[in-house]
Amino acid sequence: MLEVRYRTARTLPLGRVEARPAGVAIRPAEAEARFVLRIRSTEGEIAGLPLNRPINTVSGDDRRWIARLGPDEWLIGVPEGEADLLQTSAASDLAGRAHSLVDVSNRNVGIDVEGARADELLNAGCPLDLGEAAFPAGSATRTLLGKAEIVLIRRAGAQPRYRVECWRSFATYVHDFLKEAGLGIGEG
Amino acid sequence: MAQPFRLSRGGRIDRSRPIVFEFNGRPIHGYQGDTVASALIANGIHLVGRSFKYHRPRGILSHGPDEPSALLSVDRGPGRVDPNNRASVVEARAGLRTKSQNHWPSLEYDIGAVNDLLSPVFVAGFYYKTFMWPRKFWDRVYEPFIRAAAGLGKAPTQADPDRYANRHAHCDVLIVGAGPTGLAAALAAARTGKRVIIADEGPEPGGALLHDPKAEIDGRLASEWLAETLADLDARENVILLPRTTVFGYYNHNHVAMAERVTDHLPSAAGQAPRERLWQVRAGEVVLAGGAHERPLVFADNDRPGILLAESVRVFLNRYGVAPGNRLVVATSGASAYQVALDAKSAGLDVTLVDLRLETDCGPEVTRLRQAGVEVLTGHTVVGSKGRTRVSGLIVAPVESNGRCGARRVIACDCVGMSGGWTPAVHLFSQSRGKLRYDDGLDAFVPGTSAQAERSAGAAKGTYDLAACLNEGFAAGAAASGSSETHSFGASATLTGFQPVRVMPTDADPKKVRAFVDYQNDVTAKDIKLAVREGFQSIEHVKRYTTTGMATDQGKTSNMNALGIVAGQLDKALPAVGTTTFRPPYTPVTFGALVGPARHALFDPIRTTPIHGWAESHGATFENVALWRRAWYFPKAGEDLHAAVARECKAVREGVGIFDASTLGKIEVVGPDAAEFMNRMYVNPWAKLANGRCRYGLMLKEDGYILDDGVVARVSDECFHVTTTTGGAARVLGHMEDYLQTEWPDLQVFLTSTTEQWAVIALQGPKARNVIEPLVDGIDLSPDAFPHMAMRTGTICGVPTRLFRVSFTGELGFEINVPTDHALAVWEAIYAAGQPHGITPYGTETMHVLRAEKGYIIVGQETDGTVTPDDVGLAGMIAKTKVDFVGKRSLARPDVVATTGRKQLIGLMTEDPKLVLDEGAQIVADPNQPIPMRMLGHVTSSYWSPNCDRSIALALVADGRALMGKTLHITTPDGFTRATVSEPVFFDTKGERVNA
Amino acid sequence: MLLIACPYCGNRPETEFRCGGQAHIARPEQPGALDDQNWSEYLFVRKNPRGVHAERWNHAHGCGRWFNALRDTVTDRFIETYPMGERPRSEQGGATAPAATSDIQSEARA
Amino acid sequence: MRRFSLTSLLSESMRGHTGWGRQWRAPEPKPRYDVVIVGGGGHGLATAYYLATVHGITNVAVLEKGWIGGGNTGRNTTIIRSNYLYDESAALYEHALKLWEGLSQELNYNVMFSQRGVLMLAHNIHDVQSFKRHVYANRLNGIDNEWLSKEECKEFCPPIDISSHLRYPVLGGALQRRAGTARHDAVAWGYARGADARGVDIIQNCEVTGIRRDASGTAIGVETNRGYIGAGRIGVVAAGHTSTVMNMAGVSMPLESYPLQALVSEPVKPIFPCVVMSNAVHAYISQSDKGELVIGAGTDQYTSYSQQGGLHITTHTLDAICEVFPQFTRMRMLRSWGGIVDVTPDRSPIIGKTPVQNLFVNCGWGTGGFKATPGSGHVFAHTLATGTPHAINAPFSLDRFRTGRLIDEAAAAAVAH
Repeated sequence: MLEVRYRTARTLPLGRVEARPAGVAIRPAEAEARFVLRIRSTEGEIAGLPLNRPINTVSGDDRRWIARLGPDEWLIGVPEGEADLLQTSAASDLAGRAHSLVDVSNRNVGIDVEGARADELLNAGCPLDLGEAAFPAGSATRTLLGKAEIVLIRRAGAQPRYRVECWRSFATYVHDFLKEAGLGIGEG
Repeated sequence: MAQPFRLSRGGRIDRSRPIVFEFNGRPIHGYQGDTVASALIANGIHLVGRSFKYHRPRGILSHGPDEPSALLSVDRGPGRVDPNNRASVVEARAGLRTKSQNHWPSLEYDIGAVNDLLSPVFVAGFYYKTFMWPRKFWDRVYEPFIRAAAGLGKAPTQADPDRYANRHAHCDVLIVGAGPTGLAAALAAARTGKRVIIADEGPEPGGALLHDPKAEIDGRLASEWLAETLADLDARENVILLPRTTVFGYYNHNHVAMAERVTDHLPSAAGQAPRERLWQVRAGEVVLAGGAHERPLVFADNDRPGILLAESVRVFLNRYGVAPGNRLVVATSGASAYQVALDAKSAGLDVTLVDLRLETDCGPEVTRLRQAGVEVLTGHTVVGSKGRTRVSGLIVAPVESNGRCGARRVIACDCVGMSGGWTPAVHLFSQSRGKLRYDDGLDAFVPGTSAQAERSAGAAKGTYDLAACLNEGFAAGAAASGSSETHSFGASATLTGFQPVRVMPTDADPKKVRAFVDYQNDVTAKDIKLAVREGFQSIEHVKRYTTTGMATDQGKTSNMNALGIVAGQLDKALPAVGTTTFRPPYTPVTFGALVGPARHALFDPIRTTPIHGWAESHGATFENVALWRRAWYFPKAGEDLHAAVARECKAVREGVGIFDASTLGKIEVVGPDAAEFMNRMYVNPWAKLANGRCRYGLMLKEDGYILDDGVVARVSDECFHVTTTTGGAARVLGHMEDYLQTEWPDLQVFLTSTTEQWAVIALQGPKARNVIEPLVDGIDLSPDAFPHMAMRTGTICGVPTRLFRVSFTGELGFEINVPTDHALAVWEAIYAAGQPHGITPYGTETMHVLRAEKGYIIVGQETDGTVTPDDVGLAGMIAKTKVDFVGKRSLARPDVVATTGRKQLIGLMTEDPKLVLDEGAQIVADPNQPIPMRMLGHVTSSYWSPNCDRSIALALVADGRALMGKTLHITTPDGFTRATVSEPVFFDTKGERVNA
Repeated sequence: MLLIACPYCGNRPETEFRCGGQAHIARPEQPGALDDQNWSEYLFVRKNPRGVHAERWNHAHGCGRWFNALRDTVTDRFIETYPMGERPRSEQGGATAPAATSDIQSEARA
Repeated sequence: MRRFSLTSLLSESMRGHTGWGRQWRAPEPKPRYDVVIVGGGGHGLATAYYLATVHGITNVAVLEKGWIGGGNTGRNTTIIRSNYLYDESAALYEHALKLWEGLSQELNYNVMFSQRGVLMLAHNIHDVQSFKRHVYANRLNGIDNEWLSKEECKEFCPPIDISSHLRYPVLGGALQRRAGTARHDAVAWGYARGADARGVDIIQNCEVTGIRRDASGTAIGVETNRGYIGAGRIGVVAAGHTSTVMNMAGVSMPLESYPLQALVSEPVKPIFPCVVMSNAVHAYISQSDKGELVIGAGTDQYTSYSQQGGLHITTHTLDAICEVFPQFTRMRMLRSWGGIVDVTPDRSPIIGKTPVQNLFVNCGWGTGGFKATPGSGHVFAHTLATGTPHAINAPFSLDRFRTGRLIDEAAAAAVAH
């Protein structure tokens, strides 16, 4: 019973209302579980998610994903209900190897940004080259949006789809920034 | 509706779309496609401003961004008024209200023009030589007078309702300028499929082609070629063509800044679209094709309205379909102005051409013009002009073979087009730190050695022939995009070549001649010569002494003339005098564009905790702490800060208070070497700290001064839950990572920020245990099982918690760490459960008072980056047995081990218990000593203590611990007050309550 | 804004990075053994050269890694970047980096 | 030296100003001088001037590799104030401020010292504490500095937005009324003219390429692109290039050189009556006599001698300016530029002896050297003339980094907790 109460009581800071400036959907993501994994070797996998993919890429799918943010750092996202499972499988998958797996489900807030001009919108504050060659679907990196740090993940799709992850206390700023950026690119 | 100077046909204006705007309250009729300047000229208006110093009547000199004189205030509606707009650049649109500047009472009759009579006194640098006596008069009389006279337009005073946008962009090839050169470059680069951005400051791409309707390219009219080229580029996905976009800054590593004007030209503010957009482009390669600027001729009274640059006359005729006058004299020292005369002639103007060059030095252009029926006077100089608010005649004279001037002749006219040759726009090249090279043949500085991945082409490097520009542009575009494609353009020939001229030869008394070099700053050739005479010989000195080239046009038309005059005066070659290093921006850029969306709430992130909304709805007042907004105090109706804090303080000590400590930084330190790492980073010992126990950690910088502090819990053998100060969170994590990665990569430790994973609810006061007891599962809260400075895991309200038994108040206390998304629910549950116990929410101010009553320091308040552990009485925290930790060596420095003189933390009890000292007040032993006084230290914290029923203060005082019981004197706003030195703990001095 | 080649992430804008000053200043193994002069030189004295400079950078808003770079302080051009613990490949780095050593402690800030 | 006055100006205006001579000569270097000053900025020229006027030492050369006043003297935002916290700094900057107050008359050159007041805005409680600490310390050191409520700030400087909805609302400010601005170029030129008139040789386009030392290690002269010049004593006052010059004598310095940017707006009619500094949001602004808003930006994070920084430094500064003065978004940036500032570990200058006999240094002024120009020159002249520091610059020794007696004004203004 406690488990149920715990799951349902999570209050996300941005709500779930979608904005659509310039045809780009800006949609706060629903509750997810996220973990920071730190380990120095890239062998094997964790709960079926691979560790040995190149730095600045994401593997898995929209529901279960692992983004390699640095040589020994991964950000992992799984559905809320799989949080315990992930921790359990990590314990066995990584047994005997020095590592750190820290639950940051509540630290991070996700915002999905989708639309033909999504890269243009993000480039209002993100200084990276988001072109097809430099940042194709499957890319993921920590970077900046205006004056906030974000993790930017590009997902596969017919039109550009991005996940912006930021820390909870920056979520209002990041969300407002994205909406303002939408107005800034105009209708053209 | 009459536009008496509008030609009956021609130009790129849209005659089907008439518009009306205002100039000085008078309606001005024009067409879509006009600039304010072209519409004014169409209506016969040339007088548009008064000069900066002498208030001389000034007109429109140019058709472009180099315009120095025609600066207008433009009003686009409420809050949308700004000064110093170049009439030649502002696109005319319905509803604009424009005004001339720098005159009183009116443009036509300006009292300030009296300065013109005083011009013999107001020479370059005159203010350095006077206004010094009497001394007081500088601040009260002279300077206010100078200031009132200075400045051009009036600054906006209202907040700006417009929006500004920012865009980072990347491309393989960035092309600056969409004239023939830039477009040819774009064609070449675009075909490779590489990403191309081409930007042009004008509203319409085409550059010089827009006013050259008779030119031909590859066998068709230039206008047709232009349309085809634009259609070609437009059809390509890989090309972004940006009109109205000025490339203004060339920074490191091909970072190029551009300002796009998005809506100013639109008839009405376009909904929510931004006014301007800053583009920050990172380009693989840059092609600079920004063209060239024409030089004015320097002769007496060369500044009368109606005197324009020659090419600008042609632009007004051909592009805008307006005649700058009926009777035109073209004065030149080069060939390009002959085309102006030809076009003017065919537009129906009376034209005379005066050329300084000897007939033998001229090309076929002379014959061509004469064949067209225009009088051409070669070997003639211009010695002056006639007129007042409009030129009425040009005074010319032949130059004899001995260099003297022959008989003067006045050519009646209402318009002059002058050309002293051309200056390539090397601004961006110079900004890129490329090295300029002086080209004698071109009489100009041209791009020399590149410093970044860029190349110049066309007029920007001194190539003026149309076919050559196209070929150079194409080659540059191909090279920049790695293409080997070549193309040889055919185009009609261009008249090029000029004879350099600094000051036109004259027969007048040089002391009386006022020939302007810098129009806007009213700098004459005479001023420049004076500066050189006074020993200012570097061009930078001359610029600064005379202010030439320092006006809003940044000397685009004047720099080469000024440089030439200095070189002539010093009898040196031009490059020996030096040239200016160009700096951004190329043309002025609004602050708004540079700020972009970073205004208001987006200026800096406002970080809030999950309890923020609750605090707001419970009436909290907030304070800014670093980026966070924290609840400061919770006033009830009628309470001020002091009343609320007094109530909150009492409530905590007598019952229970609840405080949002979520902003504390948190770091999860994990790994086999975690304890060893902690040992190296903190002064304290960690190896023996038991799991489930906490320790107050103190961290130093390598210089021995306190960096941060916070409670650390050992979660397990290989895991520490570290807390930091609110403002120190990022700093501490960075500090730890630095040492971990760079000094001790052998340590197996991983750091993860959990500041925002855990919200922290501090529950403090004797009844704290009673409140949470019913809510907690899995933790034995009894004092024996869960002592002070312990940490347990379990659940509270069904939510997993790391429950700390710690206290920053000296009371029994808990810091309840729960996952952030659950914090509000838990907070509300605790608040509800606490009602029977009188639970009281408190803010940061009460937190400060309570900890001060106990003498607990706050890093950043008791410490200021120059304080050691011993200074604040925390030497006992330092592990005695550790050989090393960060900062340890510095604690052995002579100044730190000095036996006297260190400032030490003490308490202060004012003799008047009601008096609360000012934080920051200074402390002396003898208030009657002469100034400068010897200060012993300062008050770091000071409050009214409701629990002590008196004021209390903490202070850092030299050798303070030896002064217990002594009286010191503390500054107050009115003088001094007395206080007694005490131990820095005021309440529960034995520290018993925390163990309750 | 500089463009910096992070050894792990490739070319990235400067705003993602923090500069950590002169590289190859290893923290003494036994700070306590240094006299005041040597300790103050470790803390405070810097080469501050006009020309090629070996310096530390942290890709703070990226992969989080510290690394070294050779940069010309007159032109701001980067000659190369290389991971911590390695030495520059280019010859220009020879003047700024200490000779190779097997001691991991003194290589640390390398 | 032809005296400047209204009378001489008027009489010259009758004859086309043909009677004005050079403000300073362009002499060939002599083989030897009693004192050679390396660096022809404001501090170096002031040193030469006071060597001549106070100490009677006129066999002096000032060597400048470019044109005088072309370094940070001509690139700063000209803020002058003395309301520093620590006794040592307060004494140094107040010494300078007192000299500023009579400088135009002293030099017979209008340096346009304008005591418009410098207002430092407090945006959080920590600022308030810190500024009051300054106000009180200044009072006991005899330096004017007063605390203003936010309403008083608004009254003193009407363009300030004091509304509480700002991201960082203004809570009050510290005002030094005697503080202000001056015309930077005129300071260099005025000292140059004054020194030259007393016999000092100001030698431009003369770059020092080496420092010659005798067998005992004592400095005896400098190598330059115009030949060797012998010197009794050498004073290095080469802001931005101190490390390079000192390296020529084998001395490593606790210095790092950073780009510092500044910018001006287009000129407008008077709108801004004083200097406003806002440390919390990093904004410094005043209006020049020409009408330009003069805005100081921050340093870049890396060392560089390029005199060019990144655009993001400029945009951050303007973000802050437009937050406090939202009406300025439609103003336009006209010029921006960069200087090279030498920064010491405690951000205070080093003025005094070096390990090399007869070699002295005056450096490390960071972002705030202009305000000290007269005082710096005055005490450095004393140091060069007597071989020992003046009481005012004695605490600013190179040695303090060993003894730990740092003078860390920036740390004392500590960051928010």
